[in-house]
Amino acid sequence: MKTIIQHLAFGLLGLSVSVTAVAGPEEDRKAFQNFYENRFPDTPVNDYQNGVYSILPSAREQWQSIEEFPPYELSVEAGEKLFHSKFANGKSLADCFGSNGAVREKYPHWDKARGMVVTMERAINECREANAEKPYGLKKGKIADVSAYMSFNSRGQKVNVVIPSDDSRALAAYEDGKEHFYTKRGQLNFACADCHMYTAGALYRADTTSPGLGHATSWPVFRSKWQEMGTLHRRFGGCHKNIRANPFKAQGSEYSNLEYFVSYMSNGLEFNGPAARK
Amino acid sequence: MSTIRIKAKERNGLVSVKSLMKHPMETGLRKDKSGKKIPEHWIQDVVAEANGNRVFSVAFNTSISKDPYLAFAYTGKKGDVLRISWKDSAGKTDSAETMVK
Amino acid sequence: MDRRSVIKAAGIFTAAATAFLAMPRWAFAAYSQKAFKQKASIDALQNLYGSSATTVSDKITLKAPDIAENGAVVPLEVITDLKADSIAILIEKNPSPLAIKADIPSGTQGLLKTRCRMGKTTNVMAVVESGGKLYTASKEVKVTIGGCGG
Amino acid sequence: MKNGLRIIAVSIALCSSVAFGASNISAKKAIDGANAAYKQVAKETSYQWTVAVGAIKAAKKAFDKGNFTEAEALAAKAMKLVEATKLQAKIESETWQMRVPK
Repeated sequence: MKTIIQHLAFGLLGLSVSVTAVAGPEEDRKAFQNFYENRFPDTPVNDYQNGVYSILPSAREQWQSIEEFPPYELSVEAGEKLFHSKFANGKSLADCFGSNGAVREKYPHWDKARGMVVTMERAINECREANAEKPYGLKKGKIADVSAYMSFNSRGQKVNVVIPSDDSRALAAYEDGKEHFYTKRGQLNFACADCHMYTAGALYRADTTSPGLGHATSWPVFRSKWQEMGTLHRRFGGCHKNIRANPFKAQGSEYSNLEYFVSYMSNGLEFNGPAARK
Repeated sequence: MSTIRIKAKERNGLVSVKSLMKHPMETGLRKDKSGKKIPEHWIQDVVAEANGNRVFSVAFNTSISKDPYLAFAYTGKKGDVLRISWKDSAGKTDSAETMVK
Repeated sequence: MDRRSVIKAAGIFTAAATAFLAMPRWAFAAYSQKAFKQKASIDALQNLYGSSATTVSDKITLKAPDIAENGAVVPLEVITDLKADSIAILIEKNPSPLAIKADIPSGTQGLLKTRCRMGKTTNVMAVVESGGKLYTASKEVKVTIGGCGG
Repeated sequence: MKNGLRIIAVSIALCSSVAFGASNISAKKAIDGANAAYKQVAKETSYQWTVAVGAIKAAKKAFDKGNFTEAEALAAKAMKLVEATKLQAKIESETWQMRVPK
């Protein structure tokens, strides 16, 4: 089993024969989590879901004070309404996702039939389209509201991304996301890993970067900067623009695979979205 | 639906009230995409009543954040009917009521 | 989480309430346009209270961050042991410093929490009116702009 | 003396801009070249820099205003950014794995 994965990984990465063994996703995840445990020994693992606040006490106080009455609650309410409102054909999102949409733990997942990663936001829109409704925009507004409602009802579920071993394309998607995380991009020449791993917690101008562990657990997010809700892929795009790289399309294969990888790295952590961030 | 959300909880004779009011709170300093100034538009007054008695009132400037948050505490009990109302610079008003838990 | 049920309960109540509510039974206070438009803290105080004579008091706690995460949403909290008649917050470097003034009837705690905007690093002053006198506590809040999040 | 040199340098620069100044043909060629190179790198590597897009757009704008020298200079700048993008993609494809924690 393991040798198959190793074999595939070799092929995918285009490596010639090497003496060092190539790690599979599970080894990757352990090494990833170990890295943060060593870097931030005072942060309990289940606190990384709180983003930068898991390592920045001064900001944490302000965040907790925002959480007393978080602005995303209005979005959860709006999402609840949308979730239960009837489509023209009399059905609703509840027909796809159950009475309260508490299905966060199922996403992102590998869809073998189509050979692609399916995120929760994609699934929401596909449910609409299957019922002859127009899909929502992908970065903010209604998609974020519905996602906020479903995530809220899913709080406490554990991240449990599976890379099925019977489909080599799933591992390829994971590896694609992994490569994305570790490659430098943009004129500023930063990889995700540069800011959110090797210098996580350091100041970039006036901002402290958050640890990459827990990155995908708390979405959608009400960002003070946006003064509204946004999806994870909206944030990915913002990050890329910051380093002067062209952002990829929300829900395209690049960001979906990146979400697949980042979520896998957070396996075992709790989903606690929606959240408030600076 | 009201623009006002209220959470009110009693503990040891003290009712803690938290409220969030959906409002743009335009400062008059912001510009829209075409570069035109967006006129100021903000909540000026907020009044809170418990069973019809005023327990808190407040006046805002434009420097209060968008979707204003307000928290206070008064001497009261479970079952109090708490009503919060606002009036903005355009003369609009809104109210909401909740039962203290 | 019972937050869920709280939201739901609040939703039901507010929806039912707005149907027949328009105005509070208690009239809104006469809004002090003049005090809120003043460009200097001292003038705002003069307009608001008819005096700008203040005394620093250790019976007032002003909770404000050392460094604001985002100048658009800075959480502020004033708590006082004084018998407060009103609590005001002034953000000195804002175009018009007076941000908020709360009237505190007897039976209500000397407590005020809100979220404010700050354009730049500034001194923040809490003013508590008690027995006809003004007491204050101050704190500097740094506002930084720029970076990946800002 | 120093001033004299400077004057000479400036006049040479001025002369050359007259003598070898960009025409609408050479400017257009430079812009099209940068644009094509940008698209090719994007297609082949998925690496795209916003600053390269910005320089191409600025070059087109200058071109439309008839500032061919400026347009050509901006297109050349864009080309350099595209070359750098290409180099980044090449280096990264060979080295990214060094960043994966073991």
